[in-house]
Amino acid sequence: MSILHANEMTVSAANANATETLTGAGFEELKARLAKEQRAIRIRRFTSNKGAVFGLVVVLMVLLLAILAPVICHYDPLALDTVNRLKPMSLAHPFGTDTMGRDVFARVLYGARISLFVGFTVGILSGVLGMVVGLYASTNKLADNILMRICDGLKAIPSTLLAITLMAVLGADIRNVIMALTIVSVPSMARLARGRALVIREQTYIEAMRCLGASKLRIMWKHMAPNIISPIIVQVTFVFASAIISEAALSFLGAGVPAPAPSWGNILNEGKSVIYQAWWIVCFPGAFTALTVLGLNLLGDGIRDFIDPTSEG
Amino acid sequence: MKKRNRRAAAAVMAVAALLVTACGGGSSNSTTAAGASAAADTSGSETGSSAGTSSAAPAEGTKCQDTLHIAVQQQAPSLDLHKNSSLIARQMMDGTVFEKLVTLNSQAEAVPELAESYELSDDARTLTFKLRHGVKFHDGSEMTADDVVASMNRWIEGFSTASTMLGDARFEKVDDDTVKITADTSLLLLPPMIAGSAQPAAITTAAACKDEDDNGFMKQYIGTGPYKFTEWVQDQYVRLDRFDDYVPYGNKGEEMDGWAGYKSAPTQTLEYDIVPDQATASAGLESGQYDIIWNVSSDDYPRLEANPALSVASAQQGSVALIFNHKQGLGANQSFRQAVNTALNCDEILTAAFGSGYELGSCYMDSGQAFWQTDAGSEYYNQHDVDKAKQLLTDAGYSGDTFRILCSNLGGSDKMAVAMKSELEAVGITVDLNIVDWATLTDYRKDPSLYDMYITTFAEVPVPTLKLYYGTNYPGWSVDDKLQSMFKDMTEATTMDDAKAKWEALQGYSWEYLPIICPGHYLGQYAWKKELTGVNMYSGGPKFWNAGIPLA
Amino acid sequence: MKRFILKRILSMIPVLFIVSVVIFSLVHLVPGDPAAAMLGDMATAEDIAALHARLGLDRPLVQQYFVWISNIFHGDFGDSVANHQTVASMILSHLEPTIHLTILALIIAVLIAIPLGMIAATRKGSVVDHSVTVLSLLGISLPSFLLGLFLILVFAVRFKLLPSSGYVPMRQGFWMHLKSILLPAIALGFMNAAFMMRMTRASLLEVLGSDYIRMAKAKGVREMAIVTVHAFKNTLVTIITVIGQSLVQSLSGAAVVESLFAIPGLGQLMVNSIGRRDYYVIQSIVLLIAVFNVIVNMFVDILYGVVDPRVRVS
Amino acid sequence: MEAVAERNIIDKKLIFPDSLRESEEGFKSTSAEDAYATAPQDVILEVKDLCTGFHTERGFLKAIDGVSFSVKKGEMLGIVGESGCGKSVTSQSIMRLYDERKLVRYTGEVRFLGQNLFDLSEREMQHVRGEKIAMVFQDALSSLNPVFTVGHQIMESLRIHRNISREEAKKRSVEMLGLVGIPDPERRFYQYPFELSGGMRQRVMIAVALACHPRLLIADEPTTALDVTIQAQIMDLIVEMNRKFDMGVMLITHDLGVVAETCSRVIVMYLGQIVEEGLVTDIFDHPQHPYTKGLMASVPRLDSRSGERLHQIKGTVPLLNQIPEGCRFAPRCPYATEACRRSMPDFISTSSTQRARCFRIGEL
Repeated sequence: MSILHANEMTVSAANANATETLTGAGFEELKARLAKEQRAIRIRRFTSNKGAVFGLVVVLMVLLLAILAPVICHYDPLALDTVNRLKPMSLAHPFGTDTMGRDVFARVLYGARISLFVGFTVGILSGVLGMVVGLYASTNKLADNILMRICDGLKAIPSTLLAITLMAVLGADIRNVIMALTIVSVPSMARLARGRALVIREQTYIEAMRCLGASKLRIMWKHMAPNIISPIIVQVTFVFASAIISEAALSFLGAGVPAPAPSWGNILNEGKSVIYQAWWIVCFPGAFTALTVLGLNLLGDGIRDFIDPTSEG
Repeated sequence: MKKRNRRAAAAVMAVAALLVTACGGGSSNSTTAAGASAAADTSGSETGSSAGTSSAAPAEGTKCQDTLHIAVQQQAPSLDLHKNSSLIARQMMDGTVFEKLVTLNSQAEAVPELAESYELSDDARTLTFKLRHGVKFHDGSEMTADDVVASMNRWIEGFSTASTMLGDARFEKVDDDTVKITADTSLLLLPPMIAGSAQPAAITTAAACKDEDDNGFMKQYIGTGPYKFTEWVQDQYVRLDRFDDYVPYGNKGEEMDGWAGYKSAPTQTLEYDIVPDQATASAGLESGQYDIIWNVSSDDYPRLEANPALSVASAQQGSVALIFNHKQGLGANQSFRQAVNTALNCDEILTAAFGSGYELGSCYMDSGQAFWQTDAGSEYYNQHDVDKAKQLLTDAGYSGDTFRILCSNLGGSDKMAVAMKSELEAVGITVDLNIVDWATLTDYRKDPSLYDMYITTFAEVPVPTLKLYYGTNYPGWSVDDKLQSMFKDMTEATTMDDAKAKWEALQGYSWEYLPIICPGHYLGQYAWKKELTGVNMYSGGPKFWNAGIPLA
Repeated sequence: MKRFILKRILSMIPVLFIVSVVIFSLVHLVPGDPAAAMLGDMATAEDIAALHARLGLDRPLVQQYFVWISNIFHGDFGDSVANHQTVASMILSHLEPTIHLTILALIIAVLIAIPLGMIAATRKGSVVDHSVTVLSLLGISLPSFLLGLFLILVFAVRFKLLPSSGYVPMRQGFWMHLKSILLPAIALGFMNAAFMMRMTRASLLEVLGSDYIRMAKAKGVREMAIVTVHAFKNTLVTIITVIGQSLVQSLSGAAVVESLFAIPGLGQLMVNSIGRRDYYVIQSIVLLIAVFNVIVNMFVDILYGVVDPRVRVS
Repeated sequence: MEAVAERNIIDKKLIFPDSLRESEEGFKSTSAEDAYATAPQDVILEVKDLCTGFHTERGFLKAIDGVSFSVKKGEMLGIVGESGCGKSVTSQSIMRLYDERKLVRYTGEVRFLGQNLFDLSEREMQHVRGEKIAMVFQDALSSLNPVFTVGHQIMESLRIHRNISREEAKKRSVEMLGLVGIPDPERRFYQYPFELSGGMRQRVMIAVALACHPRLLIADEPTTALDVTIQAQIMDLIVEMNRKFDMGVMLITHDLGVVAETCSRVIVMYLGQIVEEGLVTDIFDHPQHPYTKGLMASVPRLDSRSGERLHQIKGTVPLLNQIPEGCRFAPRCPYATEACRRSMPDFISTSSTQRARCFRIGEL
């Protein structure tokens, strides 16, 4: 902007009869107005997308619930009270009690911390890694063969065994569950990204960038990445949901957080065996998972529109 | 032989009955046998239980539904009863396909089945069996003394408790219909062991004993029972069909006494379908697909009981054992062990795992073994006295290091561990839980440096000598001169009353020394269609020799 | 094309090599001893030692690996620790249920997802579109055992239309077979359908915005033909990727549904084998899945070429 | 002072740029006079007060506001104007290509052969599109379906509108390919769009559009994406088709040179309105509306001295939501007076064939 501006000044001075050009101040004012307007459009575009706003509200609400858990609910999620186990919803226990008499409402709130943490980290990690692998695989042939074959191999390893062995070697820790789930989710993400990237690479604007002498890296990240973001976001929300559920299965194995600590997944697990008598134990964590996934997905769509204005998606 | 072990690695687990492939639409595990555990580690035989035999068998000749669909939760590693102690294998095969020289009556006494009679020498060093004649094997051959000797000796070699007790003593043939065994220790308690231990002494043909596969398991299952083995489709079902020329014993029409008596086998085929998920099994029962289901969870029990079309039953299944590691660490200190014992609330622990499906009782032997009942040492049982526990902790010089509990994720052990953790933390012991899967537990408990206590369950045993944890090299290592000598006196007893007296002394001292803490015993709960009659609920689960659904 | 297939088959060799090394070390890193798991606690030391010798577990790890690999080349996948069955026969007996279940689940998923996805895309922003989005999100976040249980309660217990569980092999009657795997297939298919729906909608929307769709409309092509012919063929690339992916995912994801509906498939075999530390079975199943992955992805790439000429050229 | 100086610059350059007059050797097209002489009498397309409004984030905006014109049989009408003045919107409104459910609302009339296209149902409109009115676009690569062969896309038009067998359609398609000047049409039939060159693709698109010999061809910047030599060939093709099928052509372009060469009448659009209309000679010899003058003046001339600054129309086209009061060109018009800024001028005809929308036509 500044170069143009300077040049403009000199020219108009020399050529008095040049047609009227924007003076320095006017230009500045126009640039500001356009930038403000562009931002207003984007925000209006985001807020007008009711779904995205709803998604944002839901995700924020769940995050708040998780953070403010101690304030909202005075029950200790680990306190046993076997006398009144499997009690239905009541004022004392808004979500009822589980097989050990612990308050399900407290466990769901505290459980949100682990579940969201695992869900987000696995989702985002596998999203980024998947995109990196997908992009590199789509750009050069050799990388394509090696990376894709590794992915095929990785996908065959059951994540149970992976989690257990990571646990055996590195000790029981939530990080191992995240590592195991990420390793298992990256291959499918990478394959999706590669599929999209192959299509995008054929587009004329990518060739145009190549003509402009843009480096491969720049093309990949500045031009191809935003265009393959749309399916990636859909897949991330998918990985987020399955991570929450799988985390439970692994932590039930002791691979992740030890049993007494609550997470949506292992509440679901415990509820499963008493589903006929105490359906509420399964209901609430399931509902929270569904709600979070719904919110995250709508938010994802909103963000994608925010980033990629052309997408109708 | 030990493959290099991973002691150095941190706590670890895999899954036994649970599935958890997480990639993609993975979801939580499928079964938590909240009810009775069917862990492979159930030893000891079953003795009488209060429930006794249930409704009378269908009258002779009434036409019954030809196939009984029985939904069981787990699949046995093998059906060779000599070589594995899994409860499910016994429930299917013991008394149904294989019969034994002696079996248990309702008083848990060993009564003749394939033997005509048996007698113990005065010095209790020799046991002689007179065999029945004309008993047919499933392959058509007739039972001979050679078959019995081969079977009994294969049983001894495969069953560690028997082989340690009998040393090199083996069965030998006296004549065509008598066999005997002579040992340098009292054989007083051998008959109940033959009748009801976790690896029952099934009688099969000598040829079958030799015909083993590469893993040392019998290839064919040839017994003398009312049903013969037809087919086992891995992970799907085990099918047994009626053996038409079965030679019954006992008198027809009379109700069975425990496991002994006339077996009419009214149903043509018994099909044990393997249904891993308990919720599916009960749904299958209600939808009529299955006639009987196993392992009803105690929370589900009242609902099925209320269903008019079904009838339910429960029987002693086994007892819980919290086994200290006496070799090193916190568990080695007796007053620390007593402090832990004082702090625990057995009701809460058992409710956490079994809901209402349990019975309290200070005696290590459950209520099914009336003869061995004693309340010796009961003053130490189920105290949950926080102050006294704290006092004992200071006596033990406890300085706050973590008390590590190892348990499997099977049969509610992890739930018990969680309950114990909060109770022990209440008295100031820092507790660390280490949940592993079954295969890992059996591996890890062999290393004293990894845990201070582990949780497991034992099936009913007819005699206290079958309590494994009294063995010095059994994981837990209760090496204590007084304890060992009292145990030895009991095994040496030559009369039942003498054995009972020694057992009472041992039980009393056990509550002080605390080789284990036995919080109580849990029940096996079952449900079946109302029309089904003649189910033998004597012990260790239903038996269907006289059971059938009479067709209208 | 032949060259392409040959190249892919050859590329399978390194993959299988990597996978075999990884899974072999994984399996032997996990403590727990097959003999103890098999013989139980009462087994005598001799029996355990005999079983270990038989399984070759007493030899050093590296030697065990090469013995296993060389056996595979001779077609011997080793013996299962469980009853006297070779690994090959065990896997073969468990293969049919899983394959049938996976294929039926895929068919159900495609039949639900593709039409709904297309309708949602063509009526973007309408009520149909929102309900399809919510439905697909529910599908993603609903654990398959909950859905499975719900199906059992409704169709087996309440209306007694379908068996609640158990597997009837094909040879015992096609309809009985189909009825026995219908419910599990729906439970398994629904999760994949949810994902496919979203992907179809997203890619169809993108295609509908392009110039050749406007040209087709200017040519007088009917609305329906524009979506089902012109637009659909261009979204096929994404749809094929998604189908390939859910095919692989449901193979390993089937284990949960299999144990819920008591279907003796590969998933259950894998779980039980992990429980029993049945090394050879675990290793062989993982290799099988790896081979399956490579083949499915090969077909996906071939189909890319068939559908999109530009990819075929490159 | 500023405004006066600026005005006489335009006067000086008013004489008609010679370079446009004689036809360059590549062009065989008729000159403006011939087109006029043979102008047919009957009108095939009559547009009256067409308004097209879009529901956008900034509310309901009218892209074109009261456009009226007509196209006679065999006539080539040029529509010129800066990008964003509504040329393309007009053409796509005639074809009703926009999504009428949520995006757009039309008012006014578009009579084709006497029939108002807005009264037709979507199904009936589909019979009109492609058969009676055809359309070609700027970039053939993105306008041809990448996954179908070229031949298939031509056959599709034929099979939709003519119930003929596949073989017949294939024969006709190959014929059509030959007609539009594609060498070796048999082989090209089976090729995909990305395998052809830019010019070749444009010819294919024309073949697709003209497969059913439509009565009217709307060409929306058909040559913009091509280089000059190919551009000339394509324009030749269109003119040839125009004469051969006696087809009306609406040529939408911002290239005055092309209009001068091929069109008989010209419409100049600015900000969604027609500001001037007339024969090509009228427009090029004596443009009336200041905007048209500005356009003419900004065409670079062969004889202009090097180094001389190109003529510019000051300011930029305002956004649709900031349309000024009165004459829309007022803010950029050197001759704008108070009256111009207050009210919208009507059309004033300066001859039987030329009219413009400006208060001060006589005085300039």
